Amino acid sequence: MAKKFQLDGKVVANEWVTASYFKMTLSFQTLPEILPGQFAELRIDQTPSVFLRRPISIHDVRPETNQVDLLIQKVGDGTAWLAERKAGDVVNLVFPLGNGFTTAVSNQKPVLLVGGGVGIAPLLHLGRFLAQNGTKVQFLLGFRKKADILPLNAYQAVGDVLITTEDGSEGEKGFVTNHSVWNDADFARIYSCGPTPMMKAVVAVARQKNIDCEVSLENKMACGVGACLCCVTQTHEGHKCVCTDGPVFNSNELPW
Amino acid sequence: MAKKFQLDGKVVANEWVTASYFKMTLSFQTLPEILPGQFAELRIDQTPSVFLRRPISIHDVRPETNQVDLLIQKVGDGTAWLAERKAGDVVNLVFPLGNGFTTAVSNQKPVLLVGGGVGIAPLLHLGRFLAQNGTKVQFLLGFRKKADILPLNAYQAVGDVLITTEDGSEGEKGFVTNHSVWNDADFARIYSCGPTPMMKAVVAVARQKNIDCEVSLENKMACGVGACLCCVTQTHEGHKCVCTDGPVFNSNELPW
Amino acid sequence: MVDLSVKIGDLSLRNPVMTASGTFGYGTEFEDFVNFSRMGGIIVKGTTIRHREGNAYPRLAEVNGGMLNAVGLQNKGVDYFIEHIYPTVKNYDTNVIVNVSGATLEDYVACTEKINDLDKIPAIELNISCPNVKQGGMAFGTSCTAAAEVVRAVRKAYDKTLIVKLSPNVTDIAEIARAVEAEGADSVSLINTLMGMAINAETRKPVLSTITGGMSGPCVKPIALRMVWQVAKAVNIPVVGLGGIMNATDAIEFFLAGASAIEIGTANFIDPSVTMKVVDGIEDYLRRHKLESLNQIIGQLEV
Amino acid sequence: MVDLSVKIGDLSLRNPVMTASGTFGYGTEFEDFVNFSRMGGIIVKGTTIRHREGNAYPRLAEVNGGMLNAVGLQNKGVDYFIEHIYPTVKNYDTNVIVNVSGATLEDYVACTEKINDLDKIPAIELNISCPNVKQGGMAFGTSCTAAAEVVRAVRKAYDKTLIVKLSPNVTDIAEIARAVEAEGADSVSLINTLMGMAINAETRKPVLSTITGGMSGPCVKPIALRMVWQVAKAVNIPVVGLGGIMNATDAIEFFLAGASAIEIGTANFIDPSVTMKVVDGIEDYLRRHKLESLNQIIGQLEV
Repeated sequence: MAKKFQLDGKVVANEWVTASYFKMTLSFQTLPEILPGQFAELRIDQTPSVFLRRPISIHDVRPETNQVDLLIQKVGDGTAWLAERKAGDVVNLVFPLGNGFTTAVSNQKPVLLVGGGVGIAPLLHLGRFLAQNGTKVQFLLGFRKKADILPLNAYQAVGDVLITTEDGSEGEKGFVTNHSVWNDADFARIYSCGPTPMMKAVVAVARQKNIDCEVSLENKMACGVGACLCCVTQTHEGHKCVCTDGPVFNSNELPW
Repeated sequence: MAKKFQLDGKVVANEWVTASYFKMTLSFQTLPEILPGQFAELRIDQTPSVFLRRPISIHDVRPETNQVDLLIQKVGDGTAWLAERKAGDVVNLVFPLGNGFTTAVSNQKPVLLVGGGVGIAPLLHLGRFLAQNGTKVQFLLGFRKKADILPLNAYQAVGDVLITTEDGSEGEKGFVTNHSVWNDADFARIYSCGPTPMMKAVVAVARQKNIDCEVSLENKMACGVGACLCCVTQTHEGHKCVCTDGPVFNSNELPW
Repeated sequence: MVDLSVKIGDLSLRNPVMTASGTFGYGTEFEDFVNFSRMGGIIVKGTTIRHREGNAYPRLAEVNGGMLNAVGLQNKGVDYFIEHIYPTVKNYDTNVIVNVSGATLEDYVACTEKINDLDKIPAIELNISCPNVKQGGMAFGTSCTAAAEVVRAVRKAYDKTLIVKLSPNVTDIAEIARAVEAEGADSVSLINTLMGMAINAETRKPVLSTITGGMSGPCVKPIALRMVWQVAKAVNIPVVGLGGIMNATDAIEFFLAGASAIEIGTANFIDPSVTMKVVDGIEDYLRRHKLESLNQIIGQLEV
Repeated sequence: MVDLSVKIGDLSLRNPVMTASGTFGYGTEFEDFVNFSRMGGIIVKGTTIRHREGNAYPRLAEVNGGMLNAVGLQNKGVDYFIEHIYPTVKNYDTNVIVNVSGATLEDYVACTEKINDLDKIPAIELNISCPNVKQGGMAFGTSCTAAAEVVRAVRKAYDKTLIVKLSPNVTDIAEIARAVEAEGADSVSLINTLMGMAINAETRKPVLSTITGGMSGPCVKPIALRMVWQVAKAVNIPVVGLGGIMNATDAIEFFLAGASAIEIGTANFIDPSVTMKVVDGIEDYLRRHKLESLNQIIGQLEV
């Protein structure tokens, strides 16, 4: 496994992109190599209600400037503290953590990256990586309604972006698994990150169509390095740590 | 006892006056009457190591603008948080608390207000109050060295200011009780606030010269309203609460 | 209209929010901040048969998420209470409950008998769990036999609602609860403070004059919740929950775990009007969850 | 030059800083963050005679100043440890101590016997205090008789340093400590986690799959300090202190209370290199106080 670091990141920018999502750009003195799908554990200070670090997936990486983007949903006091950081502030990270997605993939067919909610975050880094290696990337991103749609330009620069909204206010109506792209689906692999019910539905479709599928899980986590055994998920081989055996699992490993 | 309030104060200004003391000015929608020697319990937020409010004496009061000044020494995480407040921030206060100094005093003789360290804070409000009522006020303020001397203009506007420094770098050399003002001391009353050893020395001198003497104590405090009984001091009548029976005690009440 | 009323034995509370003994004085200390007629009850200071000076200063240590206290039952004795405090508190528009503490069986009984004669005191909370004095009752509260013995004696001397306050410094709190229930306690309240210690590394001295003290505040909430859960399953009498309740959400957690009412203690020091906010918050919660009565959530943890 | 070395029975530690079982994996998980050769020891995961899957997810609840866990001794069993883990950890330049857990006396003994054969494991920590599994040993750790029984059996099976990890969920931890000392334990370590509970008020469900779990973190430090103080006065064997140690100041407090060494647990989750900082900080403290040896502060609380 790649070496892990505990590093202070300096906030370069931190801006709201929707009512509840913000994008934080951090710069580092030196940046370790980060694989698509890996994450960081962020230290939260000055917040009596928060004790543990918060696992946040890596949204985008710019090795040339030693910068990392995090796309974060404000859900509680920990992410609220992160949202309040201003340019020049310092945030402490332990990273890169986790296995990451399988990036070795046939270029004969496109890949489909299916995301929902904050789960779209790691798909940008993954898509960029795959596209740079010559793979055709399609994103399929699900939102509740038009107003919830996150900024897509970075995704569009990497590949096709297909959208579903539950109310049909943008893109196709329904859940991601209702999208017409599935009609004659023929992908080298499907990658998915988002709410568990969404990923389970994606896995069901992938299985039906016999397409290899990887999902990235998000469990409550303490150490982030496989020591505390708190973040386990049930697999065909027993409990595995989402932080180190995952967060990415092949759907075949899971009793889904 | 006067009615107590729990009020949000808006920070108007907050500035360092020495390396470890800062002056915070708070403004309120309405300001209750505050007697000299009373204090406030300040809520400390966003500081995991701080649970309790911090008792801070009232340094100065401007009823015409509903403003209060607090002169605070940074000693730990609670006061560090207060030091970081900026204009526009809000601090929650429970106040006015405590009995305050006895302000009924003969105008035939001057009074001596003896302070050391952060204990000089309440003496400004007291001195101003007494001076406005026609009493001649003399301040005797002790510091370790010249660099520690707090801004004195406000005190000088109220009465004479005598200084001692332990190293003689300003004013008379030694402790407050070494000052020459004691040689032919003849005061209507002595008021003192500062480190306990200083106040005990002042009480000893006052007793010797048969001058009435009040001291303001500072004990670790939880509720501030006489309920928890944590901040007690030993008196001739048993344990008394510094927060409500005090913080001001006549030296005759204390087994000093 | 949401019904917040609960019954603890014969004691009717308009709402389940009371204040914990030793954190709210005799109520008067907080009258500028709360409306007594919106409170379920006030449990006044630990009262003993004789005047007690309490422990020496320092009595307070701040700890992560709470505090230690070592007050040691300072109070002027039950006769002083009857003569000087009762005439005021009997007029409060809320239940005034006296916390009865003692060092011996005889002291507990003697103090209880005097309180029994006070018309406007509808209940006592029997403190068999004070960790801060050599004979503060914790010895009674940490053994089933001793707890049963003191409750049996006090029960004989007391006609009204008898709540027994339990110590968390035990291996099996449910066992103690069953023992006091068997002797006729109408209710148990828990938890009293956990015995803790604070040290000043620089001076190499204990922070408290008594070396150890009683820990309270949000840091103890998980332990309190667990014990309320265990006790509520073990007994048939109502449970009064306390330990680190800072807001309405905390209070709801205690109700779900099985508490019929709650006491707010240390939180009064941080926000002197916290009781009012907790009452409002409980009402909001019930309304938001489309419930008509507090009773619909008591012990309703879905497991 | 400050002397940080301590002895726990026959076990020599270069410094008093060890990591607590279940919080540091097998060490490898933290090798990017620490230097093993600057640590007193690593106490590896709770190991049982057979493979254990542990409890269902969720196993974690965040609480004020700490966390609850309900891992339930997940491990692959002692044979897996010997075959797959031991070949790596035996080369670490620090003491590797195995935490031995069990459900029955026979399991404890069988597991211990296997560890006894491992040359490079100089000590075991006998876990009679896991609150998270039905038979996780806490039953052994909450009664003097049962604790004595298991220690007696394990002592016969084990030649090297035997540290017994005590449960704080008891009325009198000193009594348990004395009982295990009498059976030949070389040391006691305390405290294991306190049994707590967390509830989600909105869903009305417990946060943990097991309803209750073990509390750790700075919120338990005052209780841990108090218990170390009580136990250190009660026994003549060295005490290993743990419970909420986040920094060197906390560690110093435990030494003053009577601990000869300490374990750092939950703090590893917040700062994976915290052990290095604590070692540095202890050294700084001793130097600043003009002391030559750690032994000069152990148990030296001025009371």
